[in-house]
Amino acid sequence: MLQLIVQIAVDAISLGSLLALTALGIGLIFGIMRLINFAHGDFIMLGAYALIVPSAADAAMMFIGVWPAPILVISVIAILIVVALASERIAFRPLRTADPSILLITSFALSFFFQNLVLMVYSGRPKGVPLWPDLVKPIYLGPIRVPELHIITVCVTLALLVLLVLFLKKTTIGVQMRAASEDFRMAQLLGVRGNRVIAAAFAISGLLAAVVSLLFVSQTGTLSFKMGVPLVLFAFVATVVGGMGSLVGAVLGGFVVGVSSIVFQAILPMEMRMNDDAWVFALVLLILLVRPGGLVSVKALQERV
Amino acid sequence: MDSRHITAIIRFLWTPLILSFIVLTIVLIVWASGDSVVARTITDGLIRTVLVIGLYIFIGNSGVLAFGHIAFMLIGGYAVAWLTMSPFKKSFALDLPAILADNQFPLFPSAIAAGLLPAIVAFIVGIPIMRLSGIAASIATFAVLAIFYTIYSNWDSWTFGASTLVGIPLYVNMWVALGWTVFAIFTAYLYQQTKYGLALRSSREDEVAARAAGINIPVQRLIAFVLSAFFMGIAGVLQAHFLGSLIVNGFWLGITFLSLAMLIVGGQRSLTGAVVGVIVVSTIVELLRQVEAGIQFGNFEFSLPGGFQELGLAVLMIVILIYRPWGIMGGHEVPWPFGHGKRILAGGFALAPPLPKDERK
Amino acid sequence: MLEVENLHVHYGRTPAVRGVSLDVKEGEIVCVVGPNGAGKSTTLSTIAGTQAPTEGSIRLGDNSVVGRSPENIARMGISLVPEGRHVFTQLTVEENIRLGTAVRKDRDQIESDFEEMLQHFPFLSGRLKTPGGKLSGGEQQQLVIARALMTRPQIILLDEPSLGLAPIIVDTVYSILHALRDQGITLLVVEQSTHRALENADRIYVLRRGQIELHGKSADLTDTELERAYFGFDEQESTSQGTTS
Amino acid sequence: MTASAPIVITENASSDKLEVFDVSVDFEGLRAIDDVTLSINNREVFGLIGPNGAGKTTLVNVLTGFQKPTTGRVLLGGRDVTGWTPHKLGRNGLSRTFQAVRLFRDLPVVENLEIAAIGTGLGRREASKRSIEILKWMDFEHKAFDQADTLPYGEERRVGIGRALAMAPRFVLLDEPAAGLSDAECDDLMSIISKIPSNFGCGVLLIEHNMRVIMGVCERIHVIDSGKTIAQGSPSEIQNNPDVIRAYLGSKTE
Repeated sequence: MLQLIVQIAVDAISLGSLLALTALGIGLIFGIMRLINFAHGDFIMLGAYALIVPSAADAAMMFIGVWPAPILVISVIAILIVVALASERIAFRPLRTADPSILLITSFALSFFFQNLVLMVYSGRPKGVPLWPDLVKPIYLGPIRVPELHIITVCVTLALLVLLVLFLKKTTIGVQMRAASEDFRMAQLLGVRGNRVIAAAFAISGLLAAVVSLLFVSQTGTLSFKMGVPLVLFAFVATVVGGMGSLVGAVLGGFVVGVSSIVFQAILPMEMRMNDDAWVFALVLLILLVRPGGLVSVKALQERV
Repeated sequence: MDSRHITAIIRFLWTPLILSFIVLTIVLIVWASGDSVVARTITDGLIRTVLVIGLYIFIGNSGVLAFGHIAFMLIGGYAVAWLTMSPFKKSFALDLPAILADNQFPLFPSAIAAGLLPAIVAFIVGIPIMRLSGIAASIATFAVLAIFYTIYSNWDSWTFGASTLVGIPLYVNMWVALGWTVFAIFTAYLYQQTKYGLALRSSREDEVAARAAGINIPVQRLIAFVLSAFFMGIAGVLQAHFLGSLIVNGFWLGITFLSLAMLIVGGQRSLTGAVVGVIVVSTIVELLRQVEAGIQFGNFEFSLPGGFQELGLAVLMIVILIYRPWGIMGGHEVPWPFGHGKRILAGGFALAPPLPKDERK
Repeated sequence: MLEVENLHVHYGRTPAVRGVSLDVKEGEIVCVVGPNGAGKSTTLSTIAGTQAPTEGSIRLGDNSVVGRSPENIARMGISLVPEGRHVFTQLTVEENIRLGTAVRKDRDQIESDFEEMLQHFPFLSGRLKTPGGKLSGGEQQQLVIARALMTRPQIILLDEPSLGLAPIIVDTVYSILHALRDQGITLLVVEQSTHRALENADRIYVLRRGQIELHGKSADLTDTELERAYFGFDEQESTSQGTTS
Repeated sequence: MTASAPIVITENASSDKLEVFDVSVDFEGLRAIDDVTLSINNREVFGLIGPNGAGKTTLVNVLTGFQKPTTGRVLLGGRDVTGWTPHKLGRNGLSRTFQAVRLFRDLPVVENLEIAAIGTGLGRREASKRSIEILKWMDFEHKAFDQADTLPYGEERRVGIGRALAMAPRFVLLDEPAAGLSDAECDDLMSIISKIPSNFGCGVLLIEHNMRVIMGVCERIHVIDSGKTIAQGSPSEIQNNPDVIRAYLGSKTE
């Protein structure tokens, strides 16, 4: 019984971590430019595909995936930062003043673009990728068995959250980002460079996506051109539940959605368990109806008469 | 009724008349050519038109970007399968209650019933959701889709789970699809001219001012939501009877994205935009598909790698959005080309044309 | 130093400013007064680049300001404190102040300026870690002035610094502005109160319906003159005479 | 202005009033409205003035249901309507214009008015009819089919007033209708405003900064500053009230 509870708790926190990191990537950009970036899931997917040699063959050949871990991590991060910055420059910057719904649809289109690009180059079939297979083996905490990978996921998430908080609080550009997401115009009036701040936000979202993509691939061991979609969906829902525009809300929402998803899976009777996503979304619906602004609601988004 | 009055009525109905005329013309040309492959493409396009008009009725008039409408298409499609499949074919895949399992209902009443079911669902879920605005409303509608999608994926006895349900009677051809398209065009137009449609459009323009003008926004949104769910359901019905099969997986993000893309590329704020969006996007997709298959330039054959069609569509969409953020039509309906004349208001109240300035005093 | 010539600004098709010309010389406090909707705020935000002019020129020294982005204008040395204060409520007081240094190149000067700011506004030193949103209205107003000063601007544009403040706090704010002027900082202030303008400004422009109604050194202007220009009572008399005759 | 204006609605009881009792509004500890009491009679033009930030718009928002008062009551014709939603108040005879005009920009002028008429429960036919009568009354029917966002500013404001009138209100609240208008347009506006009570059988609450307009059309004026009432009275009383002059122009500190 204890084993089961710990197992569920570890699963829940691990999934919550991935969703929180993904939600942060979305929330960071939304805060500054009111863009809900659906293509963020595809950043994650691209990061995963960067591990293998581009080819339509069924069997994946490792490329970056066999490099030594530090170089591998840095390469994937670098690739996704470039992808994120290029997306901003090419697709989103020309639309910076457009309605948020237009920005959102643009990100849909971008997502569609990336998915089909990968489909074209790598073919649509899922591929097995053994990234760091050693990490899947469990470690024992007394009588309790926990997969090492989950521990790593949680630790990496915590470390990233701490780093991000330090970045936002201690560095000049971090403080500027916080200022810009509260009042972009006022920040500009103080000479804060809008383009630079937005680019920084995209770079960080690329970095977060890279980390999620590595953790996710080591957990699942497979690649698919649609692998980013469920992540981004749940993370997107998490940012809304947490409260759009609030980074604390994004993290909180990520954990709420992740944990409730695992918990529903565990506690629902067998015949309802298949519908666990439905329960998660029902919970989301309920939270929105009770608190339309999300758990941490942000004042700047409310309209004045 | 004198001729001026008739002119006024034609002017009032100008948009739906022209739009219907355009789709009719396309259908007639294809019919005359006798090409059955193209006819299937066109039928598919007409079904898409019903679908996008269904989206437009809510999104276009309310200004609320709803992501969950495909749920209503899903509900309508399966409902019509339960009603119209032969008991013999149902017995292979489904485990329905006796009244559905043992009967095969007539097509047209079944279609109506299968449109009404999602409308009822929309009414129930809409009561709480229509109070929300902006992004919260968008997500809430999406949550509805996610819930129905998950339930239908796992509801083996009614939907055959995640597998393809086959054996739905095939009766939708170009003409049936055309009939429903024209009906959808006229209904959407007449709705937006009613006081309900007008009240809802006012809330799209300015929520605060609309509330001050006595408009109960949640109620007005709910009306549009239910009406749009009906047409989404009908689109599901048409698709089921056109393909003869259904798969839950087909009612998820792909079609959500494609239908929203059509609406937004055409221009989400006008009925004309909705129809134009379907035509333009479908044409682009078709052209890209043909280029992909290879085109002959004299002796030289030119073709593009597979998947280019989707990439091209994505790039074109981004380009259109950058240059025309409110879509190709930019919110305009088909303009009346015959200058000033006596103009009739939707309320039936005629208004004389403005006199030239110097005659007024 | 700052010269605005024949400025026209439209919001959509709405004319907000119609041919305003004004200039501010180095070390002056210049006040722009006028009723609501006169175009005062619009003039300031056009100078700061958040609003595009339809016509006219704005120059700071020898450089034209028109067509530049707000951030570049801030970097040229024009610092706008918009109406409503716009403190970053989630940022601490210190972060708010230091945000003002975004434009600066003289990194080594920043720390001494920061210390100086704490002397100017002593209440700040005890509250450096407090979120900006927790300050009272008067404190926020002082904070945004400090923040603007940290950009080391050539000129500060202040939009209704006294709005929504208790009279005693308004006096504090103006005494700070005086102290700044004494140090040679140039100020262009939008103000509703003509008296406050008369007391504090070297020169006054009265704006009404987007046009300069009256302009002069505050020493040369009288209350009555100002009131007339402000309310447009002259025209009222002339129209009423017109209807009676 | 046309001389023979159609009387659109006159059946309202002349006894009814729009009353505000002891209303206060707090925003995060800041008191925007402090214990204001006032009463507007049917068929009068009542002015509400005060310097920028005095709380006028907040008070209008309380009256029209966009802002709940922290304490106090709002009575419409003797009925307690405190806390009603804007659309319910609209249906019960309270209409308003906005400082920012807020027209339905993508729709033609006539539909802007129709929506307000529909908001009070009319069908489209009656709504069109009423809208056109009002447009004719305002000498504006020649622009009935122009899209609202193609109008010049002064005309936008006029449509805003027409829209408020199309609700056949018992009271209409005009929030700075003269802002940004030229003198000629102000004269037109004054003549429209002063005719509203007799033609529409309603009371007018006029919030304005333009003294010429206020003094020209109001019977009684109420002045607030920093959320508090500082004076009430006839235009001439107000014009000579030293408190009012001080509130506008600032205190003289000798």
